[in-house]
Amino acid sequence: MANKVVANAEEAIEGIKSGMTLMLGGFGLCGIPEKCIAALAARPEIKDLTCISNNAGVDDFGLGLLLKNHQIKKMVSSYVGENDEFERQMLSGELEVELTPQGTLAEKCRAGGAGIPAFFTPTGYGTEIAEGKEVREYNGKKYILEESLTSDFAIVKAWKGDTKGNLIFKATARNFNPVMAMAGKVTIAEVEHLVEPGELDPNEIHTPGIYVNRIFEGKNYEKRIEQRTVRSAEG
Amino acid sequence: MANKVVANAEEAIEGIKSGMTLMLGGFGLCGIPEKCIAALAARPEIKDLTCISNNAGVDDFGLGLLLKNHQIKKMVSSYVGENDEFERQMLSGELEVELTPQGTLAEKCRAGGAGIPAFFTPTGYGTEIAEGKEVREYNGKKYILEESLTSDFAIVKAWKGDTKGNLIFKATARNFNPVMAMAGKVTIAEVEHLVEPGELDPNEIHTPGIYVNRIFEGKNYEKRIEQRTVRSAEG
Amino acid sequence: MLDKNGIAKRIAQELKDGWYVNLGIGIPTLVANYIPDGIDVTLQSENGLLGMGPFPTEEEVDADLINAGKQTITTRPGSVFFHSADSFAMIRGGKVQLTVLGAMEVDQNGDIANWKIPGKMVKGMGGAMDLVASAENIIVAMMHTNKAGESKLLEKCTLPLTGVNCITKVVTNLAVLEVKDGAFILKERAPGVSAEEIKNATAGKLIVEGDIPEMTI
Amino acid sequence: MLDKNGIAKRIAQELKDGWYVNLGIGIPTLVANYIPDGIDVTLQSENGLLGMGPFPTEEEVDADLINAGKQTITTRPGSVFFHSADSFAMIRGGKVQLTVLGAMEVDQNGDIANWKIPGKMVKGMGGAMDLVASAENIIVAMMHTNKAGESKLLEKCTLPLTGVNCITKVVTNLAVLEVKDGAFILKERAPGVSAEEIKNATAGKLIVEGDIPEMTI
Repeated sequence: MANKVVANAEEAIEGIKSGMTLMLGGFGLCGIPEKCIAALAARPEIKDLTCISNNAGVDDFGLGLLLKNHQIKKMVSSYVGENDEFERQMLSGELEVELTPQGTLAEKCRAGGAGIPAFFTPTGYGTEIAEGKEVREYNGKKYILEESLTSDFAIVKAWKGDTKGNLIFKATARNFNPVMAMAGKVTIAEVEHLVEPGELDPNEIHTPGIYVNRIFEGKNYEKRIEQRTVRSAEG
Repeated sequence: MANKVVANAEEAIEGIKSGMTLMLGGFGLCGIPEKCIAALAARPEIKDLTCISNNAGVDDFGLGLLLKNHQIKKMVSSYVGENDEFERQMLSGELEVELTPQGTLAEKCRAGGAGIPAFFTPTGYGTEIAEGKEVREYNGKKYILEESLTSDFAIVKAWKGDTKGNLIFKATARNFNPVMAMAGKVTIAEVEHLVEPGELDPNEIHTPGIYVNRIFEGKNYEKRIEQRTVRSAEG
Repeated sequence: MLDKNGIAKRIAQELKDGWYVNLGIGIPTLVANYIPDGIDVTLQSENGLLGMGPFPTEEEVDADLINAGKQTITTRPGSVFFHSADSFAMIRGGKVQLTVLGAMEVDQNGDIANWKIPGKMVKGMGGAMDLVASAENIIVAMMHTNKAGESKLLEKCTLPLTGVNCITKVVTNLAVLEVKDGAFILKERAPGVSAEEIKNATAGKLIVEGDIPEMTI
Repeated sequence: MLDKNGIAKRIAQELKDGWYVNLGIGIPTLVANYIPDGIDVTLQSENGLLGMGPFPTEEEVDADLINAGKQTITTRPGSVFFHSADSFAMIRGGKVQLTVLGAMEVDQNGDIANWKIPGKMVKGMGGAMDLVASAENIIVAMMHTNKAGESKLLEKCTLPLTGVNCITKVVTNLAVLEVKDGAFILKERAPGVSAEEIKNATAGKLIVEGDIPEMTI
């Protein structure tokens, strides 16, 4: 019987090769596939990667690990402000960066997964993002044509998953994960809890298993916090 | 404090006027807003409606009730095969019908709600659906440009809802309801169970309350079945 | 010659383990009854379900749980519900590995017509146009000729099209045919049916190369 | 003259009961602290949350629950989580009634620049371009002048734009201004600030008509 379950991150990333395009879920460090990223960082011979990810991690965690290894040739992101090594590589020209508005980035991934090759959006009209893009007016408002994105591998992190690849995300760790899962030629899901089919309520699943090719349960998630903001218990 | 809760279907449909465009959730008779449709049928002075709905009900239930009253001027649907009165009105020219592929219809509603005025889709290329529409090639495949849909009122039916308008649908009664909820200038939700904020798990909500303007709990849902197919208990 | 169940049985042989499959209304639906042992196939119903199960018992009937043919159904463990836009996203996105649907006409270019008879049948295309525009692997399940005895495998479709250049295989009561390079290529004969009979029942260009085997069901 | 909290307090007066509001990073975030009594406002965080609550206690901290500024937060009853495409669907769809964000420059045509200083700051636009392209009602919260004392309210933005013709109101440490018909229209003065001082600090076209009231906070 077809089996999507792999043993670990090392096995999950089999087939990822230099020069490929990867999508990686997460917003900041929240909901990133930290096990697969670590496994990629342990394979420094895989390089010249194009990484589509809203952010680029921090210097010593998440995609920052791949940047440090010079495994990334190009980043497609909306915000890359929290990573010194990133800024250094970008300003020195070692790293190519394609900044894309966050909503456009999310919609490009969803469209790529949904068989929609291009769509009109108001975002970025009149800005340098619109340069070279077709402009069209609908109901008196200006829109630009954006093309969708797909990837060789999409790598996502979920809270729970079953062996058929159905996924449930937790809170705001959902973010880009479901739309990227749609847009990978191969989609890898790492989950905190792997269960049997039938254990997840079919009404509560966020990503249908049809999008997931490989799945494994990661152990001891670090889930690092970027901005730990708290109030006093009485507050 | 802002209050979205209305007493019943009669109150919910206040403001719907002749000549307006309505979206109505449901697939066949499954997940249709049967209370609001009945309330509209009880107001036969509201007519010349354009109804965007995947199907057109049956002769004596769902949108069939509005057809019988001649309240509908135009239907935008993908499949209208189960309604004799519909066929009669269409063939006689009393009723205008715009047949739209099911996936295109769903995507047009989602796009309308998502601020995307138009998108390219492969569906219908080379058929009469593509007549007059722009064709463009991406990666060797042909696509046509489809424009999004919005409506004066979107009327949806959910299983559970809270007073902030958050909705959870049940099983395949979800269908067009969430995408139509996004695309109404005013969105009305009728639900089987209306609860207080906090009673629905924020991780399990299908339609965020931001899309819902009015909500009420309907009583004694009929939920008629079109094709009652069963197997014997031993089967 | 095959009956409808025979056509469904032959198509079921095309299924591969792990595939996601969308079965249209009519003969295609019957394919679910003949899924070979050891093959795990997940059925997609475009109204919003992956993991469709058999019809319910009288006690299990749930008005909120139907398939694209509006029939009451059940789910299998690991099933998922989603909305219509998400459903066609996975269809257009090419995630459904096999689509089986019926047709009124198919032609040698892989065009298909199955949604409209002008002035007569105006039920609509439902999800068929999306399915044929999206899938890489589409099998048409139908009778070789219509009730008037006319071939449904044509040089050029005469009815309004559902999709162009999209059909790769046709399984009828008489034969299994591939559609390729502007012709129907005869691959298998139904039990007891000769290549000559198939040729006579096919209006479009038919290629018969070598000895055509009889299908085994 | 107002401090950052004063600007936030003044903006909070613009809130209306039942509104959905997106607050950007910096001064805009502070607006949440001054929501008037009896006004029920739902905060949208574009990383995927409606119904953002205050910062968590040490015990409540959850790495999976952050806002668009990557800060740990909590939720209020009736909150909802969704993915990034759904989040920007509601933003582009115009369902968020008020967006408050910071800026490096605003000009008299309602253009705004807040994401890039060429050769210097290259952090990216995040969700700001989507927000300004979509909302009907956008308030910029910022200091009237930059650290060098130069006006941030210009005839024409000099930095790369975030959006065009989109800003309708600006609230600074000195004034409340509407942006309309190619000019800044002075509506209110900050406590103790004269119209003359505001005029001197505004590089773009400023319209001062009649007696300008001092704001009440």
